[in-house]
Amino acid sequence: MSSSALLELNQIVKSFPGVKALKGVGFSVTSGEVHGLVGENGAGKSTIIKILMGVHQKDSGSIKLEGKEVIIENVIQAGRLGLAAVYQDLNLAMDLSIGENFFIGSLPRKKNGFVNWKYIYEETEKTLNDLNIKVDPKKKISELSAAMQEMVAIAKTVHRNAKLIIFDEPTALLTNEEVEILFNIIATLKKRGVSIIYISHRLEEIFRVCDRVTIFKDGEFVDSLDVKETSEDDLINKMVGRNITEMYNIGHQKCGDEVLSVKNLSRIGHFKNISFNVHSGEIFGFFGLVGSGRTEIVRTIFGADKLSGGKMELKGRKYIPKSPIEAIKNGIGLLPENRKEQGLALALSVKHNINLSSYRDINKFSFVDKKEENKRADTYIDKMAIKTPSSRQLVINLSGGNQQKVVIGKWLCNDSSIFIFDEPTVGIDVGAKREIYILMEELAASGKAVILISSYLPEVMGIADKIAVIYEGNMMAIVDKKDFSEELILKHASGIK
Amino acid sequence: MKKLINKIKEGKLAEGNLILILIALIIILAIFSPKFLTANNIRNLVRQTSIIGVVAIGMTFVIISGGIDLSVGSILGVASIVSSMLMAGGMNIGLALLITLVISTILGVVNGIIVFDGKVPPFIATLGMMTAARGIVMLVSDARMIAGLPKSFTNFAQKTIIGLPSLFFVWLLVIIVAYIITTQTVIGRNLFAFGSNPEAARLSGINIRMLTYFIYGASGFTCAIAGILMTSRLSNGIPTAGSGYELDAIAAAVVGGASLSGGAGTIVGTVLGALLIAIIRNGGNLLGINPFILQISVGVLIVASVMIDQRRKASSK
Amino acid sequence: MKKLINKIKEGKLAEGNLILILIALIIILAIFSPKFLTANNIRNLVRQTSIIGVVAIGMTFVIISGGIDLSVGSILGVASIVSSMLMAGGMNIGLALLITLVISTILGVVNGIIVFDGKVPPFIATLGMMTAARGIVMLVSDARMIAGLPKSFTNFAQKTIIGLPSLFFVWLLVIIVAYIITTQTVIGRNLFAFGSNPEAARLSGINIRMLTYFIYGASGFTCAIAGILMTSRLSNGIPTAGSGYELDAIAAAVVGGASLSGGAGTIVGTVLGALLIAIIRNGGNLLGINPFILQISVGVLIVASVMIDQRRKASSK
Amino acid sequence: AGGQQEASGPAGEKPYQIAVIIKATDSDFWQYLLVGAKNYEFEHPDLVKITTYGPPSEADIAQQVAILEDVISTNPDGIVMASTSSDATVPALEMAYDKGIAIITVDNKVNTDKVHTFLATDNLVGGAMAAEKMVEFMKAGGIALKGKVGIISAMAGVQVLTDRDDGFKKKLNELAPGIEVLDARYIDNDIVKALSATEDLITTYGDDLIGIFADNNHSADGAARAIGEQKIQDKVILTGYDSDPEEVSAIKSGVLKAIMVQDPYGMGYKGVDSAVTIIEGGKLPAFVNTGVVSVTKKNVNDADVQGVLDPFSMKKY
Ligand SMILES: Nc1ncnc2c1ncn2[C@@H]1O[C@H](COP(=O)(O)OP(=O)(O)OP(=O)(O)O)[C@@H](O)[C@H]1O
Ligand SMILES: Nc1ncnc2c1ncn2[C@@H]1O[C@H](COP(=O)(O)OP(=O)(O)OP(=O)(O)O)[C@@H](O)[C@H]1O
Ligand SMILES: [Mg+2]
Ligand SMILES: [Mg+2]
Repeated sequence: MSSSALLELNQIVKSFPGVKALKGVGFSVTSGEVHGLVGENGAGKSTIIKILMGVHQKDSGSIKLEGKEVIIENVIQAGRLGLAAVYQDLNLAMDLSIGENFFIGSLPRKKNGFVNWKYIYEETEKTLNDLNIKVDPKKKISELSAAMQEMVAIAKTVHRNAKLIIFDEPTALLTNEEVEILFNIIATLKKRGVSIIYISHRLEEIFRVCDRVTIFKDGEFVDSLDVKETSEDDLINKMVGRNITEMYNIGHQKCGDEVLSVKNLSRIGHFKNISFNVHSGEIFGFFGLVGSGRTEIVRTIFGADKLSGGKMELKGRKYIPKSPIEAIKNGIGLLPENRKEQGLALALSVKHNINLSSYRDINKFSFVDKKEENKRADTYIDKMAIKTPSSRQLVINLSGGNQQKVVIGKWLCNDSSIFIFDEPTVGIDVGAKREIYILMEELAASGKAVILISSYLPEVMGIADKIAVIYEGNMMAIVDKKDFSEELILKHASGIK
Repeated sequence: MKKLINKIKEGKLAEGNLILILIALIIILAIFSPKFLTANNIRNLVRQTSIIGVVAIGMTFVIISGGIDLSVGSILGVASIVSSMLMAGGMNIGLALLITLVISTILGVVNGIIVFDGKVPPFIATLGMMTAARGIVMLVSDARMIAGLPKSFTNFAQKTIIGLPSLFFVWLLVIIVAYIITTQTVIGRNLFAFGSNPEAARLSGINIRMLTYFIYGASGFTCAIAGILMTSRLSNGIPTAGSGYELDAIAAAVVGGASLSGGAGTIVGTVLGALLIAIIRNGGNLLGINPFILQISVGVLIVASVMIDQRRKASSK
Repeated sequence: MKKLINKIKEGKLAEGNLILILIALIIILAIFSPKFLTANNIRNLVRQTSIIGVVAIGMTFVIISGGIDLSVGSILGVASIVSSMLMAGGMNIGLALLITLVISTILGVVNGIIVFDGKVPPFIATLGMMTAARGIVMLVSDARMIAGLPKSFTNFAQKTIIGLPSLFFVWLLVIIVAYIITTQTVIGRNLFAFGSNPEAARLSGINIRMLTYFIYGASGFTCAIAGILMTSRLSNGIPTAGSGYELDAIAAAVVGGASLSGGAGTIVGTVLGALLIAIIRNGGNLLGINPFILQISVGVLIVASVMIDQRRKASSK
Repeated sequence: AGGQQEASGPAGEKPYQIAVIIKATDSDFWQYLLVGAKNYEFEHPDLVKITTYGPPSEADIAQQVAILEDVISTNPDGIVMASTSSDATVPALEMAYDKGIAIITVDNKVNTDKVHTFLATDNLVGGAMAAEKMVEFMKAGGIALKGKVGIISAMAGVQVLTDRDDGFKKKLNELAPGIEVLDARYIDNDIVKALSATEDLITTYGDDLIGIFADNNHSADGAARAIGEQKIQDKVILTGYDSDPEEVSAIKSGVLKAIMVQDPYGMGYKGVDSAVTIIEGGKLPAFVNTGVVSVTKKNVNDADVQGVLDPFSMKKY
């Protein structure tokens, strides 16, 4: 290891009941380096970060910081050692303002001992401005979109002036614009000599920002490489153990009958006059910037929110869902964008969650058909390659990506004819992403319709047949596959016709 | 049996610690009071626990769903007064009890409507019901006991079947039905999902409106059963019947492992919780402890049991 | 003032709806009862609300933190008995009150220790304290009133200052201090952070152990103040003082917008909530409504106020 | 009833084991009864051994029944019981009687013949006496027998209180048909609530209000304070029930005109004495009236009422 290593991790082992998450891994980070960390879902990336931050305690192994061995017992201590992290699971206090979240745990005081609100908001505003994030620091976190919350969490961590900052999948919820902002932030930090550990499933990002990259697989160390000496395919191979050549190859034949027609759909304050048609066998994409209203549109179609105007037809029949129950009865399934708040019952088992929307089908006189329940759970654990010791494991104990797979499993399990996927690949590793794309293709090929919302442009462009571009609640255009170009879509997405 | 013991040892059975605590308590009491383990005292014990035990079962549904029901005592009072007034008025017993069950269940469903459709926090909704229902009871009964109930009805609670009090069998029936509902049925699954994450439950197509009505209705229903049992046991309709039961019932469920933030709780745990509290009181009475010291001990022991339970759970992790 | 009205109109002020509901209620009562808006009745009203109002302030701290404190009534009883026994025993008033404040605060802190270090859910921890503390009060007082308090002490609660009862000013002082704590101090803000996301609070290095002690200690402290006020007002130490106050105090806070799941709640809201409940009761009495019908109305009105509040909040979004 | 197999019956050896079960541990009245019983024990240490029991509140009838059952399990030689319900305890008491335990009921009649003797005062008569005293004082004070009289009642739905109120109303109607008796105001046995309710009565009815009857000590304490604070004791005649230090001082200051005092001490003392008589094979009449004394400013200092007013002054142990 190089002598200028800021951080050295050696032979770290960590077990959870039923899972050996880390089987003796290690890598080193030098000062001012951006160090990538990649691996499949459940490989142990978040776990090592949490050990580093004192959230979990390692079973064995050593951590050296600036050459000195340290034992990190809690988060406060990690902070004192100059470590900071943006976690995969956002850790913001939802009822508090952005400013308060910035200073949470160390609120500045005035001379008289009272909280110095002026300082808090001025300082927060300054930091946000510096980082090019445009939001009022007095706003409550719960009023922000998921992406903005992520940006706030990033800004908050940067503001801490740490020696080493860890980003655990920071871009999962971001669109291009914010991703660019983030990369600028990282560049600035690097110039200041701050070291960074960067975890992502978007490999091209690793090549853009990282100097070196470490690969984990199944809790084991695979390799540490200079990014200049490797390639995307090489990384994938090392992560997954096989080559994935074509990420987005669409094999299905599109276009059957029209299944969903939406005319002038409006919801006051969120979107207006949205019209489009979806056909069976089609993958219909939505793209737009953060807060453009895509989520709101599909939630309304799903009956989760009330519409204030417009018409919808399902296979030619009039359709005005009053609740998700009706939508589901009509064969519509919605994978929500926020798995923790809307998708999962975290305290319950994987089995229970996978079957959550299917119990109406798998019962005899309303007694749960346990055989079928188990069968379905096992089927989708298998199909989605969910990494879990058993179907009885609580979802809260799964890695982020595996949690996402559970939600997808739930909707596959509940056989629908129109699948709406809102940011389905958030936090999902490359291998599994490919599986999900194949799965969507299979769905489309079997005559179902798929609506895909994604903030990740390559993804929508890669697999959608059409892309509807939304800007501030307005439909800017519906672009056909043949006309797809990054430039055009981004232009529409920023409000230019 | 061996499997059960192993499960307890490995800390796998959620209720394991509670069973151990209960056993420890029973051994201690048996040593200090020779009367404790007599058939007669055991009969007393289960009889005394049955009524609050029934209420606690309904409460467990509500708590698993993430709610709370403060109105159980008042609805129990409604059941006591309604059933006794009808029977004292000469109505056929079966019909009177049926009407009582229906009325109490409706009151429970009203709680559900206020919570779901009115978006009122369960604490306030059921606090309102607690106040209002007690007012109704007092109004219709003129705040007086109702006497003159048919002997065949009042005898019921005195009966024993194969040596155990009839009340116990009613409780057992309620336990079994509730156990089946929570572990074997779709409603049970949905209940846990709803308690764990209401929004996810809604977006998964669970009919959370009906579920909420069912949950609070079930609590009203168990209150009716408890109210009827109490009326039979006390041979009178009692307008104050059930006052303060909300805390006892919640305590039984929470001691039994239910979480007031929803998503967690078991019927067996609640039964054990109810027994634990009852045994502490019964033991104290048998030992002839000064009532105030007994009161202090009850408080301390409930806290201690839960604390030990938490410790063991944490250490088995 | 204009700014305030605008804020209410735009639904920006969290307590805006409650203020409107209160004003509506006051207008209705003023129309139906000419006595309602008399100086004398207003004096009565604030005096009647002050004691429970003080308890509700401490409760608000606990509720914002995501906890609950069922022991407030019993700790109030402790304060009443301790202060009166010390004073009746001839101790200097100031010293007696100081000791009372310290003891009650310690009991509150014990709640905090049980909750934090014992990992016992607040409901159970404070239920245990409620039972045990009341037992202690009964034991030391022999369940009897304590008389023979110094006149200078008992006179205090009778006094009026610029036409308003002295009790009101104590309440006001508690309100102001609590308002400053919750809005201006680090500990107050940490309270919200903790209630909103305990994990985030812990990870940000907030000393949540000390915070928990502080929260429950503060509730114990306000109970002591309330207990002392009540003792002065009644000229006696009352062993049963405060029974049932927990529900009233929680109701005031929740009607005032505090959420039992933590993170939300305001001191002003709680004050308005306490006033709302008191006004409903006082108004009902003035109108000479049948007490049972009044009881029913109180239940219905509390629920209705919260329901209207929720509606308006939802529609203003 | 079951339990015969191990029902060996009481031992009958000296000292006799005697259980005293009161209705509630939270009031002076029942503590006075215990003083009587314990004094007896103190005077006859080789003859009896007393153990005392009681639920925390009078509303909790089922809890009292449970205590009784537990007590019977311990096979005492005698039971002295103030049963809250007239019917609920019948089966248990009959069983105890059949086992050969001496059964002495006090204060409230139990509907069975299997009781050795019954010591009580008639609450209807006590209520009536309060009405007589009120009219006497009105006449003496030159108040016309026209207007309104309020009742402050400690709790709704408690039989003895209902009897007192009924006795009062009936007698007052007879003596002064021109007076309208208002609906009772219930105060949950909380002095502060009694105070508020009285203030509201005074505000509402102003000069029309000429009298108030408070049906226990806590309600009288609160009412006396409200009347005393407004110095209207000569316009609003207050009569009360039971005795505690605050009532006595109100009598002395003339705010409270008369209190109806029973002899709980006597019930306790004579109750135990009766049990001993029965155990030793003696015979007793089925009913013994322990009487009510009316205490006013005139006789409050008399030596012979001191023991009734404050039995604690006679505490020997
Ligand atoms: N608290 C826990 N209890 C039990 N198992 C856990 C716990 N936390 C993590 N695990 C398990 O440890 C393994 C590693 O999880 P980790 O979160 O580190 O994965 P990851 O590499 O971050 O994956 P992802 O890319 O999906 O976020 C997984 O199998 C996970 O199920
Ligand atoms: N920064 C923000 N501050 C406040 N409200 C916001 C913000 N961003 C979004 N919203 C709310 O969300 C609505 C649309 O967001 P929605 O989540 O539906 O859009 P989206 O296109 O799916 O964006 P995202 O990628 O964030 O999910 C907006 O109309 C607004 O009400
Ligand atoms: Mg992870
Ligand atoms: Mg979205």
